[in-house]
Amino acid sequence: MTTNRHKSLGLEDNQVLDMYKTMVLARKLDERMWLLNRAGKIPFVISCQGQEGAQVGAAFALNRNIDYVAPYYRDMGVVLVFGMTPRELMLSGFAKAEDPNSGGRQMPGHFGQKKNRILTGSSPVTTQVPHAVGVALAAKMEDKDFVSFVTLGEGSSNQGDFHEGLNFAGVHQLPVITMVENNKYAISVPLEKQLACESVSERAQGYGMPGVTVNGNDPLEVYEAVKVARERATNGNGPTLIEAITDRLTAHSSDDDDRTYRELEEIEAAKKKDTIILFGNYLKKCRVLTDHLEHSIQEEVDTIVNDATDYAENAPFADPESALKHVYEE
Amino acid sequence: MTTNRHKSLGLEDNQVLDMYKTMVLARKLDERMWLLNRAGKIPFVISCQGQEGAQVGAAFALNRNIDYVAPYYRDMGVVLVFGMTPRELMLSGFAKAEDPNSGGRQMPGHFGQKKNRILTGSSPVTTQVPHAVGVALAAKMEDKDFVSFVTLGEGSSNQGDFHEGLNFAGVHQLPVITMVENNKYAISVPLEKQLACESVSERAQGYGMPGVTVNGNDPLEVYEAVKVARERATNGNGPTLIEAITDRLTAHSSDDDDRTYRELEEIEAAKKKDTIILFGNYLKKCRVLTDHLEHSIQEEVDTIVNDATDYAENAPFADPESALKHVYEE
Amino acid sequence: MAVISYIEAVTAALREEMQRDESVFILGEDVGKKGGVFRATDGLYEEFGEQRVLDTPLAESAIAGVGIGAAMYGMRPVAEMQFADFIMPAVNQIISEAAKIRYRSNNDWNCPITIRAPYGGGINGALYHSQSVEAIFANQPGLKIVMPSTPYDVKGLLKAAIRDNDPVLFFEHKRAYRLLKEEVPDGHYVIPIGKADVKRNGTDVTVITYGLCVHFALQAAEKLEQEGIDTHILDLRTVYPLDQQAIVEATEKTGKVLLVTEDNKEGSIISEVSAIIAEHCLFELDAPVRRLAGPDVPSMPYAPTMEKYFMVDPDKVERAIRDLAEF
Amino acid sequence: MAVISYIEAVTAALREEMQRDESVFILGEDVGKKGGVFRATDGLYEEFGEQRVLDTPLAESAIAGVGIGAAMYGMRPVAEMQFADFIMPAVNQIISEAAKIRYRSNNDWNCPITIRAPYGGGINGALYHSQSVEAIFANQPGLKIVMPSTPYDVKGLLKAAIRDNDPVLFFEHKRAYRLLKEEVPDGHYVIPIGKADVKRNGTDVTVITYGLCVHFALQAAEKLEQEGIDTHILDLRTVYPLDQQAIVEATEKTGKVLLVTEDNKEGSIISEVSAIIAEHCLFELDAPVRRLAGPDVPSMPYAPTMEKYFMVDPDKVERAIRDLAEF
Ligand SMILES: Cc1ncc(C[n+]2csc(CCOP(=O)(O)OP(=O)(O)O)c2C)c(N)n1
Ligand SMILES: Cc1ncc(C[n+]2csc(CCOP(=O)(O)OP(=O)(O)O)c2C)c(N)n1
Ligand SMILES: [Mg+2]
Ligand SMILES: [Mg+2]
Repeated sequence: MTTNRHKSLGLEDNQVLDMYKTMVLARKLDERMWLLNRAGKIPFVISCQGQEGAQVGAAFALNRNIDYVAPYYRDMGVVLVFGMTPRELMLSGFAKAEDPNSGGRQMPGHFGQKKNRILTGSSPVTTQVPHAVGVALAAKMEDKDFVSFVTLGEGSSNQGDFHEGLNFAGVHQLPVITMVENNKYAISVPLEKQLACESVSERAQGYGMPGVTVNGNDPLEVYEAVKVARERATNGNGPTLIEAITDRLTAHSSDDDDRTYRELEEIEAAKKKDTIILFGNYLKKCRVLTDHLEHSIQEEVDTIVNDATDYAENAPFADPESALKHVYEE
Repeated sequence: MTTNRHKSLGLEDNQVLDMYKTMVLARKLDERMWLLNRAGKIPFVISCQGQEGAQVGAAFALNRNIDYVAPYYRDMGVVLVFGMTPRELMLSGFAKAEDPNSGGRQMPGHFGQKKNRILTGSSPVTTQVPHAVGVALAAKMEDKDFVSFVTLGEGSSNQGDFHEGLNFAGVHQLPVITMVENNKYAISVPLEKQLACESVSERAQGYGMPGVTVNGNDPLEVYEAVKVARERATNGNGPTLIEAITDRLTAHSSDDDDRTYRELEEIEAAKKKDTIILFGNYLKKCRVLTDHLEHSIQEEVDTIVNDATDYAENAPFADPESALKHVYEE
Repeated sequence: MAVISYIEAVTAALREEMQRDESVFILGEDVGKKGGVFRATDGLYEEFGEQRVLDTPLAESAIAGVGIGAAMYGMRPVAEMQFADFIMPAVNQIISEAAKIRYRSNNDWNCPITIRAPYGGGINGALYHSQSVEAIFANQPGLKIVMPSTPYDVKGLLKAAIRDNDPVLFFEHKRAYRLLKEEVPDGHYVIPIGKADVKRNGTDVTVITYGLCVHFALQAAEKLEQEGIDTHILDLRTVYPLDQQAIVEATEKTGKVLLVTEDNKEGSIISEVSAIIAEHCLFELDAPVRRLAGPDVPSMPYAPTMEKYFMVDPDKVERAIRDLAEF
Repeated sequence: MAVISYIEAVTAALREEMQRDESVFILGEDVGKKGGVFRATDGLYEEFGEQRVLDTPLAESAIAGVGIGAAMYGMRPVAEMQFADFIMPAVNQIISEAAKIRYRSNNDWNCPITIRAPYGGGINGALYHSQSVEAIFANQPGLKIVMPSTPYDVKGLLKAAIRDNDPVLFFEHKRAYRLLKEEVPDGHYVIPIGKADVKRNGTDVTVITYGLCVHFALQAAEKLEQEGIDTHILDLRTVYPLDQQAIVEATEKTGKVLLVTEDNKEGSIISEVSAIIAEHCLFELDAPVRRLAGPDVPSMPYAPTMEKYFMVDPDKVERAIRDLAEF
């Protein structure tokens, strides 16, 4: 019998159930998008699959009412927690006018929603790191209590902007939490060809901030790390670098075929550690989740995903000429 | 009485004397350039003063016949060891056509001389780091025995190119030695506003390479560190990051007035640790240098500096139209 | 002679040059085991090994900068930017370094690097996988920018770029990769960089363009022929520095010029082409120098409606040529 | 009204906007204690404290990127690039991020950042302290690029830039900093971004230019007046996006146009100006559209002989105007 870890972290049963639901929702939305892509209904998908635990665990440790997030393209789990709806995510998948992220201008995974303090993101990786640092600088200047939270892949931690951004945050002791979702691949490039250090978190020392590596398949471990980091930040003790070790359960994107560079065995092994399965098992062990409840969650989520899909599929595209709008303030 | 440290490093008396002479030569060339600048004869100077020990100590540990260097603008000590002559340095100061660095196209301190394997440098800081890594990559591809050596200031270690270049070198285990000359200022910005880490060398860990911090005022300590790094590199054990703690004894450049941001006491204190004085004392203590010899070195160097100055001052400028040459291969 | 696609021409040029010259090597993201996200380097990792087909860390400034260092040493790196849109982090290395190495060293050093990147839209690439970025670099003496329009040109120009002793940016239209096929000689041939090429002779209207738009123009010209409008088409091939003489000749041929690019209009390659014409051919002109280009919005949106609205296509070119003919 | 220099106008605009609006702050290298390497921020650190006049680490991509993040939050950062030549590491943040934030978010987010940088030559700055870099950015919708020519314009335009809700690149000519002085109102006034300004009315030849070259043109015009040549001078003020109407009007004024920039010729701002003229004013022209610019070499050499050869100056402008007048 397992000790109840979430209680000791100050999490109620309904909260961890909520986390679990959100992870399942992200997974099923993502799976649906692949089906839609293969059916030729949407041109592109880039997945959160395998990283939902890290994303949801981290987001739950933040203050959803005041904190700012700069998610990267896999972070469906983060934006769901921060208030983006399944319909809104599907509208983005279908590139429809009503998509709050970009009005159908950007690919799915390019998140942004001001009312939920989700910074608008682009495709070039790692540019969001200095942005989150800038938001944290504003928090310090205005003496506010919020923090900024930014994510990226481990491959992206080799970009200059990672170095420049974290150094800036370290020098000015800013309330920014950087989480690297290390899924061990940058498209086809394996970890050992990306980095020579043992773990990405070792880089924190060079920026005068604490760095920790956690098991990204365990939402509670990630939750705890982010919670501690957030306290540090709001107490004026500056930034933290967190590395969450995860697995990428799909190809890099719907345009990628990972069979050319990745062993099937490896993927199979990863699926056995699937964060959703592990977290489900944990919740069952502590009697928070039952087979019955699990089943009804699945059904509830399926309905949500169906509704989101139908809504988005039937929504209109933006007018052609609307492409001319919003280059500058009008 | 001091133990004879240079012998234990495998350095003969004539070699350390040679090092000392080169340091004095660099210092006096630099001092002369300031005089010429203040006399309105040359528009710009950027100094090596205070960093000659680190530069000469490091360069002596390299193989001057095969190694490549990518020096930064203060490295007069490095290029002198690698074969650039005082006349050539003065030609650059006067921006004359015969200047081998650039034919008078670049400011002094923008070194480059192919025959001595000194890579051509620019003004934007840190771009030389990936270049040195590229030369080291060529060494590995062609299975050659040389190494590349690149320097930069500690402020420049906050540029993205430092991160991207060192990570690349670490991943591919390339024979490149990076030396940061930490003089504690980036123009007016003091160390604590540049970096949050204790020492720049801590960053090495994040690139999977050894990092060491040495006293840059002691040429022998720097010599040893670079020698060890070079052995590592040629044995196929990859790159090393070395931080040499030095002092900037002048303003940033002839365009800077450091009284606005730097205490006089601090400069006075630094002058007491002047690498040339300290090394001179050491050499006297081990009877390698005598007052008489010191005096004759001064005289010899003065003659060299005078000759270089006269030669360069009387040399012609490039023709105006020659500005059109060498944009592309002709 | 075999019929190969635009992207197969890229691979063929790379293979032949790597076989011919030991100092040629490839570096970039996913170029090795995966053979490139578009498979431009397909099979080269197997043939030449990972030393010469290098999967690099995800860092464009290092890809360019390390390549530049190797090039200064004497290697001939071919660096791949996965998408032209992602060349931005490398701008400092390309403009401050590669472009200026020969000049600043007074011809002592040089930098024979080729930087390849897929550009262009019409493939649901959205804002950051559709851009034309040539205008950012087409004001930097020391650089050469090549943008081929056919498989034949791709092979001959890429081989020339790799052999060139100065830095060359080589932009390949990603939509052309599999769309365009033609007969291409198996053996060695190079096409001179810096020279434009007449892709069609005509007497009524001159179209000056480059890249995929050359095909839009050719398609439009075919249709217009039936209406008795005879179009002259000049393919710039090298967009920087421009082939002034060829531009002047093409203008004089008809006196009516349409300039086409899929890039945004203001500050594009065709702005310079127009300036050259206004400088040298004013009295040969029978009509204003017209420009057909993408609208001045950041880039192509993802939604098909807006993407189509943004993209130049054969119909838009056809209408613009007809307008000029009727002027 | 006091007589102040071009750089004092920069400082005055910064001070007034920082006093007026708490959300305005400055970040850059050496802008704090030292007051900037040119002393453009002189006294502001003392007046507003280090929180609002931030000495940053030596990292331009972070200076721009952190500024962009703060701007998205709602601050009004004024970022300084120590020299325009050193803006290159920030190109990705400026072009991929600042320029596209409003568009890509469909107007949900915006980025009110001002990026200042000293540009231009004639001060023994050599290759990397003399460059004009505007052409690199003058093809990126979403950006505005302002290049003032007088102290009065500096103050009014910099204040407008800081209040603008979109990103503005503000390039100041470093040789003009202490060379140009004039009477400037003490109080608040702004000059609209996007509008060109007639700096001299004339009937014989039109000169369209910007930055320090406006003064070269004014000096040349004075001399030529004695020869009876009457020069019309349009100062672009904003070089991107261009004020088309003003360009057309200035062209129609005389029918003879000389375009001047100290940047390299090919692919420069004046290329687009020429294209606008060739598109809209062909039949108003009495002479080819002439361009006077720096030669197409990477940048200005250090040696005085070569620097002078490269730089546009009043004599070169005078000769070019006379040629056109006599055409
Ligand atoms: C600057 C830049 N270069 C290249 C790309 C193309 N690209 C998109 S994702 C990716 C790999 C990212 O790997 P990682 O950071 O580990 O994130 P992951 O996809 O594994 O979650 C690459 C190379 C890009 N988007 N931006
Ligand atoms: C990319 C870039 N930004 C700014 C500058 C202007 N600049 C020249 S030297 C310098 C300070 C460098 O400090 P550091 O790296 O510590 O070297 P030091 O001069 O102290 O030896 C600055 C900001 C530059 N040359 N390049
Ligand atoms: Mg990854
Ligand atoms: Mg320093």
